[in-house]
Formats: sequence, C-alpha cells, structure tokens
Amino acid sequence: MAILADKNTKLIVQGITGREGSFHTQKMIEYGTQVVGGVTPGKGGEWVHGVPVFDTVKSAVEATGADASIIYVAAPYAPDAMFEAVDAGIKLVVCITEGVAVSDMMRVYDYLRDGNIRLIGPNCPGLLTPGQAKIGIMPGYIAKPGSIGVVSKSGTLTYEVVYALTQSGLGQSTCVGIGGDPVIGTNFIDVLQMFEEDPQTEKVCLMGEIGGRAEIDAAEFIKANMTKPVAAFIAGRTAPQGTRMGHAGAIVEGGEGTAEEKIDALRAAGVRIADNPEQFPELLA
Amino acid sequence: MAILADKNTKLIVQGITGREGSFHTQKMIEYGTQVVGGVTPGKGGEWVHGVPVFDTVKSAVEATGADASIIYVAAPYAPDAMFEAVDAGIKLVVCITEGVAVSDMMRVYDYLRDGNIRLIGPNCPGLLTPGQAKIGIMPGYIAKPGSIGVVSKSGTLTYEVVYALTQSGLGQSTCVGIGGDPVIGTNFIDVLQMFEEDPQTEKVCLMGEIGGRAEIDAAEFIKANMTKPVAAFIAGRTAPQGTRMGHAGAIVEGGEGTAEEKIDALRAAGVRIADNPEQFPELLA
Amino acid sequence: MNLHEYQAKEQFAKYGVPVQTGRVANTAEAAYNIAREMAVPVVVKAQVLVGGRGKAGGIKLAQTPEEAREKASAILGMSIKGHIVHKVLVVPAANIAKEIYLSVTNDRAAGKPLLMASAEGGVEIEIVARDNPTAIIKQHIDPFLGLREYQARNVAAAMGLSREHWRAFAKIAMNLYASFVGSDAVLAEINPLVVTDANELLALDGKMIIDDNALFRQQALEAQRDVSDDPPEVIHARDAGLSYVKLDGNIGCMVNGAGLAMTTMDMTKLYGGEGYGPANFLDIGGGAQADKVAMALRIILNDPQVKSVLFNIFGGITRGDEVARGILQALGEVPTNVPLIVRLNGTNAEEGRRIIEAANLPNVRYASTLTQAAQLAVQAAKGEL
Amino acid sequence: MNLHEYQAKEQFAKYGVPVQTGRVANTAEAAYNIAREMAVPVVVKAQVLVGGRGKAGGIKLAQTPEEAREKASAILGMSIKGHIVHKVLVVPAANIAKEIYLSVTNDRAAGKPLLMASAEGGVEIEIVARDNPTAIIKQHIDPFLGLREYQARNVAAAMGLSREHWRAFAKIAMNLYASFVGSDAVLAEINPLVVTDANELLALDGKMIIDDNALFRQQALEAQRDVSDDPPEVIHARDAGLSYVKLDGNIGCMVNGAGLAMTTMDMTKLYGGEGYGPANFLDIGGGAQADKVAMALRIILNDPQVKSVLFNIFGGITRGDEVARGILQALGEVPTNVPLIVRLNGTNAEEGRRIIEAANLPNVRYASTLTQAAQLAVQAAKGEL
Repeated sequence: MAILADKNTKLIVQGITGREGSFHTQKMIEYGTQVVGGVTPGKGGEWVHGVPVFDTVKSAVEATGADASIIYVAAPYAPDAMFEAVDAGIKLVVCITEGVAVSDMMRVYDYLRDGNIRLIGPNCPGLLTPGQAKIGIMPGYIAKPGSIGVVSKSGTLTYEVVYALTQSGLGQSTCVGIGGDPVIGTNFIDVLQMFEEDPQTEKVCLMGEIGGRAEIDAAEFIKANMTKPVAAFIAGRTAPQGTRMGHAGAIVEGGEGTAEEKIDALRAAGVRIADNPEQFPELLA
Repeated sequence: MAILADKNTKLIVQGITGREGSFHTQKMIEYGTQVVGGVTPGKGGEWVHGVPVFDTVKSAVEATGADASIIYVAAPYAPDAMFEAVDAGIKLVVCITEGVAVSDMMRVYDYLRDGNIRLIGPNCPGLLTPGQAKIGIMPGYIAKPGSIGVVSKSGTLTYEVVYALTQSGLGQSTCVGIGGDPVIGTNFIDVLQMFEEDPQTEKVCLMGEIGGRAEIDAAEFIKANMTKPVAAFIAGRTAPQGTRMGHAGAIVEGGEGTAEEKIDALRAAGVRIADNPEQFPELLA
Repeated sequence: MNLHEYQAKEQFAKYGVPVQTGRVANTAEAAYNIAREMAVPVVVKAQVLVGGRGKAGGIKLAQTPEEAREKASAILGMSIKGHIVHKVLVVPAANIAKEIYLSVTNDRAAGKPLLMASAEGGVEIEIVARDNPTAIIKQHIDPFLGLREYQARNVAAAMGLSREHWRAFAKIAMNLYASFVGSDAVLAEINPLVVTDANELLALDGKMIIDDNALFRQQALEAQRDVSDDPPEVIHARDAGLSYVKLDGNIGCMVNGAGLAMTTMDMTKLYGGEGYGPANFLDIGGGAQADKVAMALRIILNDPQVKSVLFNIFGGITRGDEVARGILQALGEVPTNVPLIVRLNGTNAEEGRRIIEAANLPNVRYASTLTQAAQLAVQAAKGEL
Repeated sequence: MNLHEYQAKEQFAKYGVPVQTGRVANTAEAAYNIAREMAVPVVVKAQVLVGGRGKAGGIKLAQTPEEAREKASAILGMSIKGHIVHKVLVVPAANIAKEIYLSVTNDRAAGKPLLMASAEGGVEIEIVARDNPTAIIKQHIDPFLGLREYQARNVAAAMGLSREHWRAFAKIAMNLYASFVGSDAVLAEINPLVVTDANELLALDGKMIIDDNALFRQQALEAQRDVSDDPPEVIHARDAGLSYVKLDGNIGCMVNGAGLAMTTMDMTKLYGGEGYGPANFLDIGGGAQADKVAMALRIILNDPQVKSVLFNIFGGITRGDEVARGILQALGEVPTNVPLIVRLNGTNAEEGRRIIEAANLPNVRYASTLTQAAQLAVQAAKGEL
C-alpha cells in the first residue's frame, strides 16, 4: 500500500507532445509508471515514447481506462486542462504547471469541490510512490521504498529531503509535493490524513515555508489527529518580512506566517523540527 | 404530519413591505402560519401586521430563528433574494415571483444544488398544509385537512382542484404548487417522493400541462416507485402546437410535450386521468 | 421574443461568429439594387418570424439582379403560415461543401444550457431528432463556467468533423454561446453552419429567441422588436402585460394563470363539441388590476367571432374585486350584448361578485363551478341560453 | 505587480468607484501649477510602491499653491524605505466626517476572495487586526457568483455604518470587487474610504497589487509598470523570468525553486553566523535553460558584496546539463575570481558536473550535500578555503 498512486494507476499525460511533457513521460515510463496515453489537441494519432496521443482527454480515457492525469500544459491553458480531466472522469489530477493565475485556480478549486476529485498542485513536483509509480517530475533515483511519508510545499526542497532519507537508508511510502501557490487542490491536512490512515507509513516528514497559515493548520491537525510521529522543516528563516520570494506562498503577511510562528506551532503539536533538511534522518531514527 | 411545512415552521417574508408581500403576510397570519419576521432593505425597525421588519435576511434569521422564507420581491431582484435566503441558513425557500429570467434561475439552481436546500418555485403559488401553515398565495378557505397530496405546475389550476376536493369532502395533506417555469427548484418527482414517504398522505393528485417532459419523468417515477394511487390532469389539449401559452412551461416543443403524450405515459404508469379538474373527487373516491 | 434572421445574424456577428452578411430590402427595387451591387448570384430570403420559409417558397436563388427583383417581388407580401412578408434579406449565394447544425438552448430538466450539433445540418433538426437521433451531439454547459474549448472539441470529434475545422468550430461554438448569454437568449441557432468550398466555416442562417423575462436588461434588443406583423390586439395585449393568443373558436376566455387558462379552453371544447371551442388563450397574469382586466375584455370583445365570454378567475394573488372593477370599466367604455359568464372564486371573490351584481347587467350570468361555467358559455354561444 | 496610488485610483474609477481624483506632478513647479488650478487647499502625496508614506513624511497638506510647491520640493527625491520618490499626486484636501477601511483580497485557505471592511479606517489595517480584531468584518465571495448586494449590506450592518450610506457603500464594494476581478488583482484596497462632510462616500487612497501570473491577459496594466524605482538587476531579473531579491549578506545563492532557495539562504546563515549570510534570494524557476542561468549568474556577480557563490541545483524539471552550460556561458562573458561552490543533483546532474569539470576552472569547488555546500560557501566567503 501507499497513498494516491501505485503500480496499478493508469496515467495519461496532458501536453505530452510539449518539451517537458515528452521528457518527463519518458522518465515516468522508465520509472515503471503505467503511462497509458497522452493528450495534445490536434495531434491525436501520433505516438510519443510508444504512448498513443489523443485529441481529447475524453477519447484518451475511453480508449485506455486511465484513472489519473498529469498536466504539463502552459499556465494560461492549465485551468481548462484541469476542467477537461475532471469532466472526463479522471479522479486524480496532478498539475505540474507553474504560474497559474490565482483567480483561475479559485474557480478550479470551487468546481472540483463538488466532486470526488483529488487535485495535486498546481506548481508542484507531483508525487512518487517509490518502486511503484512516479507521477511528476521528481528524479526517480533519489527515492526508495520504505515507511516514511513525505509531504512538502516546495518542489526541490522535497528532493533534498527524500535524497537525504534514502542516503541514510530510510525509504519512503509516498512523497507528495503539494505546491506553494495560494490556492492548491490538496493541502497538508489532506495528505497527513492519508498518511495517518496508510498502514505502510510509519513516520512523516513535512516541509513548509514562510507565508500563509497552512503549517499552523497542519500543526493543529497533527495535535488533534496524528498518532504517527512527524518531523518538519520550515524554509525562510532568513527571508526579510514583506518581500516576495519567488512564489506567492512565500509572502510574509504582516506579522503572520513567519518561520518562527510556524515552528512554534509545530513544536507545540509534538513535531520535531529540523534546522537543516539533511537533519531529517537523525530526527526520524 | 405533512410535507415541507407545518405549524412549527417559522417563516420570514422577503419583500414584506411591498403590495403583495404585505397583503399576503396578513392572509398567512390569518391562516395561522407562524410569520416571525419580514425583510425589506432600508426598512428595518418598521412593523407590518405586527411582524418586525429587518434590513437583511441574516439579521432576521438571527433575531427570529426562522427556518423558512417566502419571496415576493420583483423579478430582477428575486435571484439575489434566493441567494440571500440560502446564505442566511434558510432551508425552505418559496419564491412566488413571476418572470424570473431563465439564465438567472439556472445560476440559482446550480448554486442551491450543493446545499441541503429546498426551493419551491419560482412563479408558483407556494404551499399549503391545511389547518397548519400556508406559505404562499393559495386562498386558505379552499382547503381542509385530510389525506390527499396535491402537486401542480399551475397556480390557479391548483386552487380549482383543491376547492373541488374540499367541496366533495376530501381533505388534503399538503398542496404544493411547483411552478411552470423552465427551471424550478422542486419538480414533480421530488414532491411525489415526499408524498410517498408521508404517512398522512394516502392518494395523490397531480396537475401538469403541455410542454417539457416533467410529466413524462413523473410517470416513470410513479411506475417505478409509487405505491400510493395517483390521479392526474393535463392542461392544454386544445392549445395549438408551437404557440406560447403564457409561460415557458407551455411551449410545445416540436412533437414533444403534447397533452396526449403525457396522458398516455401517465395512464401507462397506472395513473387515473381526469378530463376535467372537477372530476378528481370521483377518481379518488 | 423572436428575432428575424438578419437581426440574429447581427447579434451573432457582434460576438465574433462569422456570418454571411447581406442587406435587408423592403421593396423589389431595393433588392434589385442590392443584388446589382453584390454583382454575384444572390439568395432572396423572406424575413418572417416563423419557420419553414424555404418550403413555403420564401427563399429563392437569383442569378441576376433582374431575377432578384422578380423573386423579391414574389416573396414580399406573401403569407407564410399567416405571417405577411414585409422584408427580404439579400445575401450572396454561397458555395457549400458541407452543412452543419449548431445551437445553444436550455435543458430545463438539467437546469443548464445545452449545446447541440449535428453533421446533418440544413434540414429541420426535429426531423434529424426523429429519424437519426444519434446524429445529434449534446453537450451540457455549466452556467458558471461557460462553454469550454475542450467541450466544443469533444462535440466536433463526436460529430465526425474533420480535424482541420476543430479550432474554427470551437471558436464559433464558444462565440455562439457568448451571444446566447449576452443576449439572454433561450435559443441561438445556426442552421446551416456551412463549410464553404474555400474550406471556411460560415453561418448561413440564424435564429434567436430572447427570454421575455430578461428584456428588462436587453433594451437594445427589445427596441428591435418587429411589430409590423402583429395584429393590433397582440400589440395591445403585450403592452398591457397580458398573454394573449388568438384561436379559431367562438368562446372568449379570460382567466388568471396559464394552466387554468388552458384548462378553461379545454373545458369549452369538452362541452362545446364540434364547432364550439375557445376563441383565444388569455392569461391576465397574477395580481392583475382593473385597468389590465378592462384591456383584456376589450381585446376579447373586439374579435367578431366571439359569441360568449367566459370569465374564470380563481384568485390567489389576483383579487376578485379588482377583476370585477375591470370588467365594469371595460363594459362602461365598450357596451356589449355578448353573453358574459362570470365565475369568480378565491381571494376577494365575494366582493367581486357583489360589485358586478350591483351593476345589474342583463347579459351577465354567474357560475359557481368551472364545469357549470363552461357549460353555460357553450349554451350561450349556441344561443341556447 | 504593485500599482501606484494614482494608477490604482484610475483603475477603481474605471469600475465606478468614486475616487478623489488629482493630478500627478514630476516637479515642484508642476505641483504648484496643479494646486493653483485647483484653487483649494491640496494634499501632496508621494507616489512610491511601499507603505507607510504618511509616517515617513511623504504626505503633506498645503494651504496655498506656493506651499504645495514647497512640500512637493521636499517630497520629490526623498527616500521612503529605500524607494526614491519620483512623482507626487496633488489632490484637493477633503473634509472628512468618517474614515472606513475596505479591501478585497484572496483567502488562500478558503480558496475564495474575501471582502474586508472596518469602521476603523485611516490607520494600518494590521494595527486594527492586532488591537481590535472584531472591528474587521469579513465576507467571503463566491468566485462564480461574485459579491452580491446583500452581502455588502450585511457587511455595512455589521460594521455599524449608518443606514443612509448602505446603498452607496454596497455599490462601492461591488465596484471594487469588479475592479479586483477585471484587473486580476490579488489586493484592491481603499484606506480610507471616507464619508465627507457633504455626506458622500469617496475613496481618498487606493492600493492595488496585480497577480503576476495573470499579466499575460492584463497587458494594459503591465504597460503601466513603473520601473524608475527598480535597480537594473531587478529589471534584468524580471525580464529574464528570474525571481530575485537583493539582501544584505555576502554569499550569492543561485537555486532552483523558491523553497530550496530560501533553505539554501537559511543554511548560509546557519553555518555563517554573525556577519555571513545570503547576498540574495534567486530562484531560477523550473526548467531554466542556459541563457537564463547565465543571466542569473551575471546578476549575482554584479553585486560587489558577494564573496562567494553557492549553486544549489536539485534538478527535477530543471536539468543539470543546462545549468552547467549556463554557468560556463556567463563565466565566458564575465570572468571572475570569486569562489564558486557547485552542488548539482537530480535530473542530468552527472552530465552537468562533467560539463563544468571539463572546463577546468580554478575557482570552482564541488559539494555533494547541501550542508557541505553551505559550509564550503561560508569558508570561501571568509577566505578560509
């Protein structure tokens, strides 16, 4: 077992003929993911790395029975790609695309809330169930199967931590990058809940950053509901207040969302705090 | 017991200071309905027929504990009145207003679908639970308590039937006018289901008209799910095809929605058909 | 409210739908001049607010300006299903490679707009629906999200449209939907949408019905209403806020509520039998006051076929006393000997009856039930009363 | 992207929000002329993209045109939190009866826009939030339905606004929301919205932040971007699509991903201690290609405070070979002796390391872990390497 995806997950790639879509399709196939199809309007009938391309998600789902989709299309088109996936019956949608407008995401978020849909992202590295499936852009070699659940707002910081765990012999159940945008499909609490319920997961790593209050909410959830040990790292202790740091999740909002606040809240929930992401292995040992 | 409303229902009147709102507030109070408040923005603090007026539905609900609302505001403002009622926590909304634009109603319908909200109407006479509560504009004296459930697309036709039943000694459990507009909050099937489950209701009268396929859907539902006897009347046998007859529910759509089709479908579902609305008492006897 | 073809096309064009533009002519001479300026074969199309113009001979090809004059002359003034043609649209004749059907309407059961398309365009969609229903592709539209490009693409794929046309088709479908929303339409239809021999998509025809209930915010469209084809009583009824439809029978009906109005009509036919039935549908609406009732009665009495009038008012929001005052007001202005059968019930019915009784009118009879009222109206019409 | 007060007000006015209009002056003389034309006491307001202008002396009342010139002269050229004032806005002084706070922003947790209002306007809302949080009234907005009048009315009631102002307040709130949506803003704020002594509502100030991710469809707003206040490296970084923030330390950081960039900064401070820390935040983003990496490196090396550079690239969508090529490209154009600590991992990291190694650069050191890289960068900055 693992969460969200495993070796039975049938994946389609939206934007498969693009530069990133094509490159990562190959990487996902090499990792062992069941990539059953791709979608690029107007290119139906072509093949990419042995994967058939369809014109619409609907036709791809009908032909392949896909139950998951990954989105690599450009930001102005990503919201429609998400709507299209959902309307075609996809239950797990992972949106890698960076730079989606927040007003668009609010509409997507509202639309999805009605259905039984799981959206990861956007602006995220996707997820990796070591040894089973990779739906995203995480380098596959950094992970190995095991019992640590990893959840993170930040993409590359996730790689650091997963790599450090693997180097120390600690394998992972599933690694999930939820993205740091203001509005995202799946938040810390959703994933923590899944890890809490997943028999394979024994301990959890959480990586947050300054801005917003998602880590505070996570701390409250952990205190109230988690029986499994959690260790955490919060990026941005040295970031000056009020300065935009790359993505919107990293705006320090007047007196709220500082690293100190978040660390205090997590500590109060019994979470062990790492000062350095390479410290996780010793905290979890 | 009865369906939708009874003597414990606490009602507020949106548009209480208007001509119709004020008139029918008095009639509803005279009938015994618990009218606990009214709403007209800018007139909070006034009183109408002994009922306190509030500026917003929110404040009316907070002050009175109302659980139902009736709307008498003009058509351009009726959609917002419905949204306001729902956002204030009202669970039963009855919209009397005639002439609401269909595009507005589609938005209302979509918005309500998420919540556990019951909307009756718009463009309907509301409902009457004889001897307990009148939420609408049906003349109170035409009804008396009993075991016949009445559901109808048409307002005044409902009165005819209820009056005829009462004159023949057949009382009613609840009388519901669902309205004949293209998009309505509650359809025949919703009400038939309630009557089927309501222990007080023994038999059901249904009044439909030409246009649309709501009566065909009702016939299918009756065939599959109703154990209680149903009698029906369909108005519009003499209406020429394709001519608009008052409201949009009465457009005959090319070859579909004729009175004959509907009568045939209902008959096939075991429903007794009245040729004249005053025939119901003998059909139900 | 129905729009003429040329009005619908103007509306479509405003939202970016490529339409075959043309010009409207009121006279054969004007049609000749337009055709001469166009300097290509043209089609002369009757502009009437009713379907089936082609079958009725209201659409004609003309190779020359002279022929255009001749065809226009034949079409102008002709009656199509009772509608007199006052205008023709003159358009360049198109070279058609393929005909598509495309429309947006409302699915009342789903509570959502519905896009319908078919590769079998150019014929009446009702015929396709009957003979080959799977050829009609349906796509519901979320009223908040609007029509998305991928939905239009799914429709294009399902109807077997050649892939080279998908982008253009999707754009047309999205723009048609925008025109539907922006105009508060209940129907926006292109039939046919053609692929020309130059491989471009073009709307050759256009039909649009506007939601009467939304005209309060569509004043520019309401101002385009063509009343030239409406009889005076229809115009009067509309201005007074009455729903009125003239029928062939001889028993005038004045009723509150559409359903009860139809029921009342049905009753006159049920008891009237051969040769006797409703002269009209007339719904005075909810809460009608005296002025409106008076206008309704004047409209009914203006019909020379009317031999008796049945008033069936079951008041809820409408009040019997207001109706009674309206009847007396109209009779004061337009005295009549036509028998009047009055049946008042519901809100303030007693007061209403008292008001009429006080006027001591010799040609008024009262009924207490609908059945009795219908029977009396039939007897009166037959001269048996 | 931040808008100036005068730009935000123009945007608000476009959507029907009553704003106190004024005119912008670049010189004291221009301010004098504007004040003379207005012929009333004026307020001279610094136009800088930073808060706290009032406290910093950037907003001054002037009774006469001469005084306006004098105040403008003092304000133009002053530095407010490091931002030089290049423009002032001259507005008529208003007679204020009451000050209100009103804004629309996004509630990320709820995934919805949020209207916030307070009767305690005119002060920083953060202070109200801290000292009297219940004075801030919050109303979520459905992104599909938009702000409804009754919601604005509920807010007006909750903030204790006098009922005579409800209608005007609701209209302003709805129009402010429309400007927020129409401009793809993440913040639209009026502080204060005043009730004048003539009992009218008027926006005296305006603030607007546009979603950078939506600028692709807000080209008219992007064209208004004021870069006069931005140092060249910020402009270069933005043009190249890099996220760059100059900091006070001495260790240059080039990282892919915002979270890892902050982490890398944190590590340089953790191991650097007093006097050593990050010289910048720089996120090259996902999938950066060689040109972008080269520009990033040029920007870092252009900072004279930088004593060592730490490259921390953990490739996912970014590829190590592309980064390596970018580093070499930049070093080819701008040779440097600054120590470079290179840590590549993830996608194509091996190829990347091989490419750099092949160039045999004397000032490059490699690290395999982030800890080691940070430690090396600190040592290099201290001259201990």
